Parts: sequence; C-alpha cells; structure tokens
Amino acid sequence: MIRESDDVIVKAVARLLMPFIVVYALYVVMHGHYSPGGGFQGGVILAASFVLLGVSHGLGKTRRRMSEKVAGVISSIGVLIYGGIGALCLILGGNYLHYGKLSKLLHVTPAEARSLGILGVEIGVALAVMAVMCTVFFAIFTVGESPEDDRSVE
Amino acid sequence: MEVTLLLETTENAFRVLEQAREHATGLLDTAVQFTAEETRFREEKRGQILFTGAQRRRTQFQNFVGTTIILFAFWMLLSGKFDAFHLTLGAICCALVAYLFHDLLFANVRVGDMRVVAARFIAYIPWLIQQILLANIHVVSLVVRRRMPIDPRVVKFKTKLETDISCVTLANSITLTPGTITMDIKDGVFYVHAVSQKVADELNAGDMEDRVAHIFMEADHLYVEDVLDAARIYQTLRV
Amino acid sequence: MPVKDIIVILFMLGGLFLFSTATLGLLRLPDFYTRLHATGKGDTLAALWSLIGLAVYHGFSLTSAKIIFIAVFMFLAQPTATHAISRAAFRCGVQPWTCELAVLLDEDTVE
Amino acid sequence: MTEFFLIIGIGMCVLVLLCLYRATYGPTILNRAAGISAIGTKTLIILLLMGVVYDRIDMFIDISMVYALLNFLGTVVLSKYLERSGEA
Repeated sequence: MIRESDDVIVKAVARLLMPFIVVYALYVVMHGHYSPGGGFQGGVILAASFVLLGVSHGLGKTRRRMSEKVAGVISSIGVLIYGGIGALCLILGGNYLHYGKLSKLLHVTPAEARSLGILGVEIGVALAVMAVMCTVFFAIFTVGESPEDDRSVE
Repeated sequence: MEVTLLLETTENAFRVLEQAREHATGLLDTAVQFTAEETRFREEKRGQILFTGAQRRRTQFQNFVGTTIILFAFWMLLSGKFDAFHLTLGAICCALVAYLFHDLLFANVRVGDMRVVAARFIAYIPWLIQQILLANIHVVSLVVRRRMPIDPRVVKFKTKLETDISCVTLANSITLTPGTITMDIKDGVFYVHAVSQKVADELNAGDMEDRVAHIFMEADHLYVEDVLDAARIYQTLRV
Repeated sequence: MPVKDIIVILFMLGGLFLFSTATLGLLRLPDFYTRLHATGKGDTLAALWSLIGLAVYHGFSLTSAKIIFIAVFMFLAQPTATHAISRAAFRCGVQPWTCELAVLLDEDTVE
Repeated sequence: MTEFFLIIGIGMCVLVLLCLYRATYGPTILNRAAGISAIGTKTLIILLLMGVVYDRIDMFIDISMVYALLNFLGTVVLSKYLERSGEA
C-alpha cells in the first residue's frame, strides 16, 4: 500500500504536470491517423499519468479518480466499443471492421465514415489499454491488500 | 484555640489551592482553545480547510473553467488543426480532463496576487539563466582539470517558505545554480549537497531564498541553522 | 551562409560541447552525488541550447512552438528527477564522498 | 545543413556509448539510473535530429515528447521505489 509521500517537490511537479500529460495522451489517441501513435500508445501514456499520481500523491487520491472497480468496467466498455463497431459493420453488410459501410448510418461520405470509424476504434483500444494497465499497477502496488480492507481500517 | 486556628488556616489554604487549580484548569482550557484556533487559522491560511456550500462550489467552478482554458490552449498548440471537428473534440477532451483534475492545477493558490507573481517570476528567469551559465562554466572547469578541486559537504538550512510552489522554485534553482544540489526537504529543512566550502557559504548568504520569497511575496530568509558534516546529518536523519 | 545558419551551428555546437562535458563528468567524478552535479546542470543547459538551435532552424511555426514547450518541460523535469534520485540515495544512506572520507571510515571502525 | 546535423547526431551517439559505460558498470543501481537518465536526454535530441534529417519533424517531435515524459517518469518511479525499499 502506497501512502502519500512527504516529498514536496515531486508532489508539486506531479500536480502541475498531470493535466497536461492527460491532454497529451488524449491528443495522441485522437490524432492517431495523422501522426504516430494511436490507441495503444495513448492508453499507455494515460496509464503512466495515473502511475505518476499514485506514486507521488498516494493511492487514496488516485482511487478517487480511478478505482479498481471503475477500471474493470472501463476495460469492458473499451472492448465493447471496439467489438461493437466491428459488429456494426458486419450488420450493415460489410466485413468485420469495414468502416466504409458506416456511411449509411452516419449520413456522411465513405471516406469520412472511415475516419470516424478508426477514431471510435482507437478510443475503445485506448480505454481498454488504460484500464488494464491501471489494474496491473494497482495489483502490483497493493500486494495482497484489497481496497475493502483499506476502507475498514479507515 | 490553637487547634481551631490551625484548622481554619488549613481550610483557607485548601480553598486557595482549589481556586488556584480551577484557575489553572481554566487557563489550560484557554490555552488548548488558543492552540486549536491557531492551528485552524494556519490550516486556513494554507488553503487546506475546505470551504462549505456555495462558496466551495463556486471555487470549484472557477478552477474548472481556468483549467479548461489553459488545457484548451495547450491542445491547440499540440493539434495544429483548426477545423470545427477537431476543435470540438479538443473542447470535449479538455472539459473531461478539467472535470477529473480540477483540484490539481490551482491548489494552494492565493487569490488576487497572480499577476504580480507572474511578472516577478518572469523577471526572475534572466537571473536564473545567468546562474545556470555560471554553473555550467563551473562544471566544465571542474571536469577538465586533472586533479578536481572538490571538497563536498552537506549543508542544512531552514526555510520560511510556505507554499509548495515556492519550495519547488527554490529547490530547482538550488539544483541549477553552481555547485549545489537539493538532496532532501524535511519539514521545511533543506539538505543541500555542495561541492566546496565556497559554494556553501554563498548559499548560506540566503540571496536566492530572498529572491524566491520576493517572487511569491512570503517571509524572508530567516537564519542559517548549522553547517554540519555529512556523518552527523546522516545520524540525525536516521534517528 | 545566412545568419540563421550560423546561429543554429553555434547553438548546436555549444550543446554538443556541454553534453560532452557532462558525460565526462559522469565518467570522471568520484561519487554518485558529484556525478549528479555534472548531469543535472550540464544536460539541462545542453538540451536547452540544442532545442533552441532546432527551433531557430525551423523559424516561426507550430513545430518550433512545440520544441520550446519541450524545453520548458525539460527545465521543470530535469532538476526534479535529479532531486528525486538524490533523495532516494540520501534516504537509503549513501554516504557522500569527502576528502576526509578515509579519516571518517577509520573513526567508524574504531567505534 | 543536413550534413552538419548528421555530424552532431553521430557525436551524440558517441556520447551515448560513453554514458553506457556508467549505465553498465556503475557501482550501484543509483549510478545506473543516473546514466540511463543522461542517455534519455541525449536520445531526445537524437530523435529530433533524425526528424530534421528525414524531413519528418512533425512526426518525430511527438515521439520525442513522449520520450522526455517517459524518461522523467521512469526516473521518478525508480527513485521512489528505491526509497521505499530502503536499499540501494
């Protein structure tokens, strides 16, 4: 169990950098089809920002934003978005993840539909990767202690 | 007769003692109350006490809006695409992040003096860059000699800086100026590794701390506690 | 050769020189803390100069704005990383090297 | 100018090799961490130089930003871990 560190400097710098790191990660996710990066890389940067928060400010403040339960739900939602978009293409009469078919549903040209479809899939991948990485981080840093034990102590 | 006198005297003495005890208890209560008041006041001054009700919500909302604006400027710097779709995407992302992290960016900020602090901070940067240039000349002059003229020591001094941002500014300035590195901060006491006695003396003059205190409008450099050798400081830390 | 190129060359060569002195310090200095002196100061200014050189090479554009942002980030992050790692060493009880280290060690063994 | 940037990049690579000595043979794990942090800073500049040489700086700048971020984060997390474990 990580308690709040008494290191003033790392805490303050983490607090200042944290929102910018998250916005940068979202930028990497959203611009995945013009620049390097994409869902996986953006998700890893998101998880890294939560690791920084957990290491500097303790797990309590991190759990207020992302607890184990929420991480589990989000990872399922990410997979659901990915699979749902793929299956929607199947229903509309294309192959799996054949984004062009989404144009009928969204009332846009097939090229724009392809772009939007890739964006959706990348958001799904980023959510799943972030949630799984956060779960791994929590599992490693709370060796043998579940959050329920912690709450009963408080 | 004498016995009665003795009894009376004893009674009187007991009464006086009782009064004194009551008085002392009252004093003690007042002292405890005073201490609690002072602690509360200090915490309030550091912005750690939470506002209640409407004021708290208003502060949260202000923090949210400020964070969103700053993050949106950062998004536009990153993205470089100014069509409606990407700007909307950015606005949604920034609002989401600001909702999650609204209490991080503006914690411990005292309201009302932001502009002065920013102006003074910008005026501080040229001096800092000059110090960094000196520091690098110092490092070069250390490294290229065959026998390096170093005599490292650990210096300890107490600071009066209160907010964490001013502590960070001071510590990072110490790390970037010639021959010193901030090793640890423990309850406002800085432990600094200095590369020679001359550098340590320059640090103890407190010039930099006065500058940082001036930026953030806090108390000045108070006193130099001690210059100890590494072994003794290490022992104090371990105990 | 235009003035811009000369400025870029000067900045990049200065950055390379500072990087090499920092590396030399990292290799030559006697103990962990003094090595941090070399990398903490040298790498920060060297990276700053190299980034300024690249920003000048690109002129006024979004790319150079991003490069300046990296420079600001380095300015904040490099001293913090130096502090974090030296604090870890201090808390773990790594003794700083001193000129009287031999004397100190003798005293310890006598006790 | 491309040749000049190439020469600077090659110089940086030589410096990275020199730092690799400290990262490999450093007496303690803290020395290794310091060496790796120094390598990370140099790699950041090398990535930007590669972007200039290949004329794709808009791509390489994102990568170098991530690299700067992860270098800082790795050092901080490693030092926090060592501090907690209490042995170096």
